[in-house]
Amino acid sequence: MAGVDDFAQVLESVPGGGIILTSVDAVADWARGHSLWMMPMGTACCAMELIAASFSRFDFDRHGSIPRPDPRHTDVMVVAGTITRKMAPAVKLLWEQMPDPKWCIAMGNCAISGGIFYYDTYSVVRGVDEFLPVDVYIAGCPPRPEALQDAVLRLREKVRADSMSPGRRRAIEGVLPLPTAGDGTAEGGSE
Amino acid sequence: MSLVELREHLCATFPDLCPLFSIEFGDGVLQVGPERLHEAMEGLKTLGFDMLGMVTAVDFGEEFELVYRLRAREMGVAIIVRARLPRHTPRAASVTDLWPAADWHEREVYDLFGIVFEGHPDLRRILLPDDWVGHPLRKDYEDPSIIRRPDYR
Amino acid sequence: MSERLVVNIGPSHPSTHGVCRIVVELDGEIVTHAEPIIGHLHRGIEKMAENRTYLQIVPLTDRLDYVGSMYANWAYCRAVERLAGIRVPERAEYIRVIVCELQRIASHMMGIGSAAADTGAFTVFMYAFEQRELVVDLFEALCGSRLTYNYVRPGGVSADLPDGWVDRCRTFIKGHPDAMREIDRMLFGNVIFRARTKGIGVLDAADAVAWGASGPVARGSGVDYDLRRDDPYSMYPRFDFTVPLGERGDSYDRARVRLWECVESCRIVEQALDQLAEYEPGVIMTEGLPRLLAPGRGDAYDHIESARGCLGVYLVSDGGVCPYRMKVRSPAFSNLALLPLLATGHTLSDLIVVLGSLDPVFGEVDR
Amino acid sequence: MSLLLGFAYGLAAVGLIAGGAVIGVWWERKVAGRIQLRLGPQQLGPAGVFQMLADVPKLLFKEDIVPYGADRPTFRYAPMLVFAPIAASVAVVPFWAGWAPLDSVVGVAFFLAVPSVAVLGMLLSAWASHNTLSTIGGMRAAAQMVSYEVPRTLAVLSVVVLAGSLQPTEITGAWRWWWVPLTAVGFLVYLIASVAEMNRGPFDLPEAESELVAGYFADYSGFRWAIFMMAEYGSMIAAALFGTALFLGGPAWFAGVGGLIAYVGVACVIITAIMWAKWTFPRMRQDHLMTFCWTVLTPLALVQLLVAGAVAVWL
Repeated sequence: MAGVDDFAQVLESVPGGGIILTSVDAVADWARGHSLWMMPMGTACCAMELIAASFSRFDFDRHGSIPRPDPRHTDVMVVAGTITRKMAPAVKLLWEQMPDPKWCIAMGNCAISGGIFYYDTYSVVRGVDEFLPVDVYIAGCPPRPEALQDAVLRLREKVRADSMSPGRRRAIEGVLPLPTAGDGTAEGGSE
Repeated sequence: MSLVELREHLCATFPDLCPLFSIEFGDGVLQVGPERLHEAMEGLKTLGFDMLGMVTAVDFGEEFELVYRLRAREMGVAIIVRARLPRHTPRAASVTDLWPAADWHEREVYDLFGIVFEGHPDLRRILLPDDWVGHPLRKDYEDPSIIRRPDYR
Repeated sequence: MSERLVVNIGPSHPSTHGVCRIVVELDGEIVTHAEPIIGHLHRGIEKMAENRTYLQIVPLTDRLDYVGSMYANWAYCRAVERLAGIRVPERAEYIRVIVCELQRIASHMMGIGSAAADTGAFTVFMYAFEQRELVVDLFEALCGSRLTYNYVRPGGVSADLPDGWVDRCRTFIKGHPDAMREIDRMLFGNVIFRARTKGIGVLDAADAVAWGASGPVARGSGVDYDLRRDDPYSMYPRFDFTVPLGERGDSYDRARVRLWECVESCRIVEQALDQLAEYEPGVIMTEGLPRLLAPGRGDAYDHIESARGCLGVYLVSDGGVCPYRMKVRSPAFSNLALLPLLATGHTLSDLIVVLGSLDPVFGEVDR
Repeated sequence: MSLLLGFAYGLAAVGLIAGGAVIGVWWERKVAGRIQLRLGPQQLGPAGVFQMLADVPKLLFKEDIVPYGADRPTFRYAPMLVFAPIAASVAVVPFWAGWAPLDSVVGVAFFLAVPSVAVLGMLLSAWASHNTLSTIGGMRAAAQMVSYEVPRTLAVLSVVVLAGSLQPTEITGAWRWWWVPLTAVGFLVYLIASVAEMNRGPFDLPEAESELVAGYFADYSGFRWAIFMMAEYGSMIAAALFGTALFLGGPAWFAGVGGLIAYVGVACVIITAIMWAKWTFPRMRQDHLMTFCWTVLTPLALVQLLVAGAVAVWL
């Protein structure tokens, strides 16, 4: 996305370029946020809930998200399940096959940290964030389909805060601040 | 057929296997040496044990124990066959010629324990990647990536 | 002979039902060789079990066969009970039978549904999954979890049936056979589906036995073998049920056997619910079990008929609080080994159908 | 002047197909949802009608990937080769009684011949992707589309014989109500063959989701993939409009705007039926597909042609 960044920088320096940037950002972010197509990277138990989330009962299509098996047509990879050392290269390859801009949801404890398979095992990658940039983490073993839908709505907030120009990227609203060092408690979140 | 009847049947057909047979935890068990494993399995197959349920191994330090579980559908009885292999030469005869089902099971045992099955048509790793070093289910398997669990119990 | 085309399917593919890689050699569209490469979900559960207490392993078994978690729970618990000599209260046994037969329905819904989706009938998958959701609702009411139940424990079950659960279950059992008939008409009566599955991947009975196939895969080939009847365990001798059998052993029969097993499961659950009413509520766990089970030295194998076949657990104890070795004999592993045999000579499309009819769950294949 | 007019028609055709595809995708998602006990898009606009307004800009803003090993120019321009013939084929559709954008005397031949060029685009895109699954998809597409041309053409010929003309406007002008029962079989064959031509419904083997992931366009991302989707929906729209006009008389029912509305309405019903079939039936297999074409559809179309010819001679 280097070309886009350079272009955005040039636009920033041109009088009136900011207006163009803002409006293009608004359209692009709105469109991307409402059309998050999923690459269902279901490997283990969480895949069942991933399937359930897009099926009749929970119906992901309501939010404009549909699962597409082809990585080239998708925007967000939902890593649902344990990633083993044998599987990791394939996941990475599929991630690289997805066109930018793309996002990643780590669904379930296995994808976050290895979860129940953290200790004593020799073949599990402890968290998909060891090799993929994860945007949203969903805890649970497995998380409920509603949690996955909430994750997509949270991701939409993150997408909305994005911009072509690095200087215009906004902080994401409505997210709990990380606890600071030395301070035992998190300062109350905005929610 | 009960296990006692099975013992009688076995002793009548293969008298030399008779002393190796015992009954533990409600299972018929046949303990054979690795050199007689294939012969015993062949005998059991002619006896009517037509289904090979599983092949696995246990690491007992100096020795590996191969465990086969066979089932005879007609007789309605099952038997566990055990064979102890020395750790330094973990080799046994493959039973893929008797039960094709053994194919993947023996590959799995080879993969996880490093026991070589002689006569297996295609003995490769099955669960782990081909370039994996070591055999994880051995008790002395060391891997720097393993994080030992604190003793919570 | 023309030049061969080697096609790699998976490990992430919409119809490999998980993470299976199949390297297929094609002559035109005809599969000349197919090699499943498994192990992409090998999580080392058997190694982990060596460092867990007997009770701590139960959640691990949930993750084995994630489409039917109750089975792995139960098979493991039976092995522990055999090893430690635990007698389970009859009410708990009845509850186990009920949840496992419901689990069979849930699992077969996934099996039939994904077999349908493999042929492109995605709507049938949705209809089948809706039935699965109803079962999952029941389980959620029972133990609070939709997928990984951790419900069957060594010595009994973790909780008694909640109030009103029996009535909800009866409502489901009443409606389910009709839903199955609808799927039977919609999918199995469809001329395209019949053409796609009949005569595809024929497994004859001798091969099924020799390759250690079990469950609907073996029964689809006419192997009249069901552990519930032929090696009766738990309360199964007290129920009246039939074992559906296929005739030709093709993909169609394998899928259809699953359908009728669901209807039979409904019958079993109904009888179990009737007989359960005679038992006093609350007695669901063996009295006086120690917090840390430490069975004596020895080994034990026990198995149950899971939705995929004969699911066995082999435990070796050295007298400690953790098992010395745990081995899971997974039916899907043995069934999947049949794929090269069944798919060779058919087209690439048929390979997918055959794989779907074997209904593997890779958590269980790879463990 | 005529060049300018042609340019305007071209823009209008692309606009019609793009707009039709946008509405069609939304409608398909709603129809599929209704069939599958769910709701479909809900959030943007009433019943999610503006869902595609989000999807299309998103696809436009996506990265345009040309995979390593792909033949770059071929890969880039193959989608155009799929889309352009299908957009061109709309030109001969008689929208108004006695009027079509391109009122050619060989309009029927034009409609049947030009979209077949799309198969070249599919083959090229499949080959250029440098991907085994794509290649298989492209081969299947070629085999299927070339074969189904035959019953489709024969079915259309029955109407041509009845009207005694290859000009779509003349055919609709000559249309009589008793053609409907007479050419019912032909219409069915035409519809089935058209569905196979557009790689949809039970005949979506070239893109078989459960086998080839997405077939010949598996490696296309962003807008190039959207062009393939537009071509698919465009071909559906064109086939429905043309079939309604030729077999059902379409614009000949009423004069004026009412006629146009009724005509397009019936075409929409046919499109919905095509979607309905897609979400109900399993996918066929390649050899069954070919057998079905050559042993069922082609003989049926031939019989239909004979009957229509006999009636035409008898009149």
